[in-house]
Amino acid sequence: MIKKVLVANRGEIAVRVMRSCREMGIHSVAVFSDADRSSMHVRYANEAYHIGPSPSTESYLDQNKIIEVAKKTGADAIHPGYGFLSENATFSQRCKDEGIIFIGPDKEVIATMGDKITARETMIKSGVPVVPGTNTDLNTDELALKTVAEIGLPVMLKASAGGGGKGMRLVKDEKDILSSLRSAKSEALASFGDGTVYVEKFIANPHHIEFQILADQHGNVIHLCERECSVQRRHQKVVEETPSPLMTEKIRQEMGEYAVAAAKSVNYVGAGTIEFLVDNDLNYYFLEMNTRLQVEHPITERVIGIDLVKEQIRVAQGEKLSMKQEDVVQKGHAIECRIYAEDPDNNFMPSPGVIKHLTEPLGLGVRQDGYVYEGFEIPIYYDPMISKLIVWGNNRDEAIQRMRRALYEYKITGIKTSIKFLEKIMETPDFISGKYDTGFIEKNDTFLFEKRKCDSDCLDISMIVAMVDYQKRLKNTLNQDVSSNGESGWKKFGKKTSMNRF
Amino acid sequence: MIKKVLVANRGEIAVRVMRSCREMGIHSVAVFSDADRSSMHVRYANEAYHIGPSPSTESYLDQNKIIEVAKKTGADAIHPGYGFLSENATFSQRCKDEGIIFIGPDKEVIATMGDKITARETMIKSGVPVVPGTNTDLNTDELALKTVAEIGLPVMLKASAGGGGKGMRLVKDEKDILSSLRSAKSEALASFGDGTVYVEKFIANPHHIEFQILADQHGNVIHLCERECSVQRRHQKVVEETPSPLMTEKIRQEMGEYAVAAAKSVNYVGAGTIEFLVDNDLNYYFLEMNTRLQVEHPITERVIGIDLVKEQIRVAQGEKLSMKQEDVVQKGHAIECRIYAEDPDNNFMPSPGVIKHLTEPLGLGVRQDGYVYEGFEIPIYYDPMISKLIVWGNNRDEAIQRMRRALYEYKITGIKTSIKFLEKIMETPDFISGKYDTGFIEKNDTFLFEKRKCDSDCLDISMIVAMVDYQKRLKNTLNQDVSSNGESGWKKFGKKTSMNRF
Amino acid sequence: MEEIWKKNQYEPILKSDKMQIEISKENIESQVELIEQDGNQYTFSVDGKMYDLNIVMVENGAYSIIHEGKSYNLETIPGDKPKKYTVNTILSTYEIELVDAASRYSRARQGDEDATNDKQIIAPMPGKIVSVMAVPGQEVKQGDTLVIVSAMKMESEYKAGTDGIVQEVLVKNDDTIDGGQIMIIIE
Amino acid sequence: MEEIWKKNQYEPILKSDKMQIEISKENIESQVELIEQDGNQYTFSVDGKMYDLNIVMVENGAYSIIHEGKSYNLETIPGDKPKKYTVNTILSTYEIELVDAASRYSRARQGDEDATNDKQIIAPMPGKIVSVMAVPGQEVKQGDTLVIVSAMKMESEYKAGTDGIVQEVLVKNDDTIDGGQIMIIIE
Repeated sequence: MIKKVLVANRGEIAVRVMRSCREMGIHSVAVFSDADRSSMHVRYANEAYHIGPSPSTESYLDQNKIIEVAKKTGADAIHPGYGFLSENATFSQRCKDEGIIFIGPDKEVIATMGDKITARETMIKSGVPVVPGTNTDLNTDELALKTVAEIGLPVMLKASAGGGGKGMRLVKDEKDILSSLRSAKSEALASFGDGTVYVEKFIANPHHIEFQILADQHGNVIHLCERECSVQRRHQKVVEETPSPLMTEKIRQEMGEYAVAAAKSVNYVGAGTIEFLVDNDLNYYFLEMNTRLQVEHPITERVIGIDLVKEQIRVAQGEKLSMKQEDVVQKGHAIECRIYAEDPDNNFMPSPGVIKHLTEPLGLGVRQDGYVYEGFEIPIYYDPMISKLIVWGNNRDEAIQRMRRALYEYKITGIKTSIKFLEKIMETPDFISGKYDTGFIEKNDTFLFEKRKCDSDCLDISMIVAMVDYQKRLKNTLNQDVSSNGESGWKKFGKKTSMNRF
Repeated sequence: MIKKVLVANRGEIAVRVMRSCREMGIHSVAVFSDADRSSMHVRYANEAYHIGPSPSTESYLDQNKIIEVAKKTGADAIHPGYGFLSENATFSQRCKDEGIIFIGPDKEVIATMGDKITARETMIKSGVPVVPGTNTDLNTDELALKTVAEIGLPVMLKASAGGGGKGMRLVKDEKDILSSLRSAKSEALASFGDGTVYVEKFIANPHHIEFQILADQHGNVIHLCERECSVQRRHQKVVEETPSPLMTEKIRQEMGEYAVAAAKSVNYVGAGTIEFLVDNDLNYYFLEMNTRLQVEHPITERVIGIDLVKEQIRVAQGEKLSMKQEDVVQKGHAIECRIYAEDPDNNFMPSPGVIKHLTEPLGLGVRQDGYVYEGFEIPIYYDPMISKLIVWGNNRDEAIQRMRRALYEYKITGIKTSIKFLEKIMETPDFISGKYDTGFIEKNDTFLFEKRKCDSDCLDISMIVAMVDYQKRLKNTLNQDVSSNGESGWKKFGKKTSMNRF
Repeated sequence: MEEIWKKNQYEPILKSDKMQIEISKENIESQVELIEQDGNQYTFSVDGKMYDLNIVMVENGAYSIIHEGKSYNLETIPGDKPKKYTVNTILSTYEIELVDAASRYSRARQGDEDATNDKQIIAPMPGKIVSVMAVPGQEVKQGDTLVIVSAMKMESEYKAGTDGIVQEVLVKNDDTIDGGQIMIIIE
Repeated sequence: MEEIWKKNQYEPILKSDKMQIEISKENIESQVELIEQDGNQYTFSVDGKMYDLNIVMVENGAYSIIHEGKSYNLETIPGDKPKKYTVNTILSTYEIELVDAASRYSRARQGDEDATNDKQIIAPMPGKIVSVMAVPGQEVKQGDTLVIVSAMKMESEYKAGTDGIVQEVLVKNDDTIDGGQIMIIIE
């Protein structure tokens, strides 16, 4: 039985993992960098250890330091969250060697799924549809030209070891094939030390739909239905929902079976995600497998009624899955919005800084997974995601209305955030009708980035309030009350404003 | 179609109603007393009108003022919440006369259910079991002695117009019958202007179990299963859960059918609750009907998957129920804890004051319905409930673990609250095993009120931190930075603490 | 890179800082001494027992403390007098007083006051006066109800703590009062 | 009982208060004048249009305003200079400046600075310097990348806004910088 878990991560996912640990009576150990001493995961954990400077390469990615803390504290297991070391085959093996349970799959599985050509081959062997293309390195010009001719333009050249868009080239025109191949290879070599490049059919504006799977150490594998993740900017998911508005029960069952087959083909253990590209005719192709928890896992938790972190921990300690495939029923509809510290009006430029004031949405059907608080400074070193807002409704319409209500209540001052942009998405006709694909933001950019304005009363009132605030601050500064009881004025206004004496 | 709703209430229930209005695209109108200008419901509403001084008799209970605001703003409907005017037959009729929809039942229904003898008679006619007793006024000593002899001691004498424990007397001994009768009658006359007193069998430490019902204007009535409300202090519910740990599927179906029959017997329309007393042998007796939304309605919403306020509004505008009885399925387990501004160590004395610091529980399976914020002063005029914390789990064990986790995260400083007392309830063996009745708090008082202490390290650290804080405040006072940019120091510490320059 | 997170964020407090600290109702009185400070990293002695602590104020009045790897969260709420604190720990709440010469003196005086406490009727919380039953000069007996206060739907009766003569009545009907306010003084 | 909620909670601001107020990027410049104040109840004139408003600061920087029954919520965030504000309304965010003689003068000066803006490379947000490609005295052309800054997993290139000679380089590799900080000056 796992009694103590080291969470090798930070931010909202570290807190989210620790919440489930606490509910299971498992002690949690936080690790933190210089920039994160005041971070919520440090405050939330039972124990907390400093592991190095702010850059993640010197802290959250430092395997030695993390293993050292795990051994010192006697942690039975390490939960890697997502990002950082979560898909690092070496780290998985390292934990095993040290006698610590890695809450995630084995080295071999991560390695297989991490190499795109190997993953494609494995899927093809198990009969899972993949994007038309080849699994061989395009190592000669002749082979490249011949292969592209067979598949038909447009195609995507992809580095086998690739990721983050590097070593990828879209080719629309025959004359560009060889030059694109050469630049893809050199970029792949520079980025990953491996110049292997293969080719796939290019699918324009596909849907991005993924299936959550769960597998135990006893060969049981189930899927927990799909998540629709097509609202993306710069290949970064912004809004996710389940069920997918595109999905039919028949296709769900088919794709779900393929997702299970994919997991079985690599003897997968734990929680994982099979990502598919889907075109408007509901043709679907395996894209990749993520061998970890996804950012958007809460929407699955909500419609299925499961705690995926608890399932990960139970599987890791050898228990059998608590659900069978026939128990998996989606109830209602869930949507997640990712709240980023960024400026949507300025090309989504990150906006780190101090949270001055925070009002979080509450009430029926609203879940929030975040980690910031008033006075917290969002560090410049890590992902700009502040929190995830998840709503549930009896149906898709209610979920959208509830998300609009929750976003209306959500107020963060001190930094720029994506909240108003997300509100616009919830009002976009293509989103409301459910007819959207990965081209959504581009297609609707006029509507999405249109500046909204107050009416003239609201504008006038804004000016008036600025003037009132200025006068009040001026007066406060003049009359600054240096009281000896040390209350030093903070939140004192609260007392002043709401205390009516009579 | 209802387009604008006046919410004739304050606090968490006003905000909760407005949330559903917002999701339905309905404008909300707040009314507020002197003490509530800064209250969240005023901030949340689309419109807000002052209706009088702080005492509720001069504001939230002032029918004329509320009707006046409704007419001035063109509100189609009034939602009364719970308490205040929610069970006021005159107000229901007044709204009708003014052409405003009262979101609740008609005058006749409220009147019937408000008089205990009439309610008992109505239930008996419909075949709903009631506590053994009589429906007649004990207007002579002979009748009283004879009736009590038939029922058998102990008995409870009750004022027909009663409420809030007034005009009630428990009689255990034959010699006390007549003196108790006389004092009950005089108290009833003084309190309600009606000295009618009847007698019921006294059930010691029963379970308090209630059924939520929903009825439309077309004769459709369904029940949404039970809520177990036996954790009470001074007849005030503290913790509620659904399903009841006591319940069997057979009894649930029986009681549910009686609840529906009870509602049908008065041609009920809207959301209502049938309360039962249940003994340990699962004998159940009609206690009373609440013709309004209950404080604890969210646990039903969670396991059934419904928004009861939306249903109330839909029913009020003539729509049919969205669910049939066969669609009603409980999924998982929900628990609600009521967070009060009170001191459990001092006989639950109310503890109004300014909220200095607030950390609210978030994450998977947690819902919070509150209305306070940092700097808000809880007024002395109204109910001391700050918020309701509702959790859901796949099963009862998980729900209890999640509630413990959520209470751990919940931090309110500046006032005393019931949070730590609720944590103790969640750890009480009788609660964990589900074997409890309305005698729970009394039976477990040693465990519940036992003072917990930090270990010696924790104590020493508390002293050290007090000293560090004192020194810091002293220094801040000396160096008070009267900066001209008007930031005046608030939340500046946030900047200072988390900004590491290097 | 050095361990910046330990770096100084406040000015160091004096090395000679040393205080008598008491926890009311727990009969605990300890000598707390700051031995060393390097930024957020403190060494304290409490009655001779040494503590190495990393202490950061993360929100106003909310402290995160790491002690031998354990993560503690405490909240400090300044009392109505300087050097008095309420400290919330995860399990309990403590009333803490920092004692020096000045507060020793004031505590001694307060000790006198405590002795006369049953001669004063003090409101334990804010509320509204429903009814005052005492007038100055009136003779009262211990247990006589002298004032009724209403707060949050509850009415509480306040009784004379001793036999005596009502000296002062400081409230009247419908007054709104603060917690801690003296309502009636008996001689 | 009188309407206490309107009662004074702050000292009245002077009756003669009158300011020129501008909203940047919106070409709006208005004359705002306080006509009357009674506690939270204000009468203002904005370019002659009268507003009766009930204004309460409910949390620091968060205002609740009732105007003709409508409930507005605004948040005011003081800018880096006094008299500059960012105001969040429900639909949009406005940059507001209170203009008096002093700020007119400083705005005039800043106008001059604006003209030289393409001679400075300023960091729009906090970050870390990844690479500096310029040295003092170097000749650069408009569009040349001079510095690369990393923040939150994203790298941004900053280019020369004009042809010229690098006069000053104020950052070096691995420096942590603030938003608004000048990195390079071109002459």
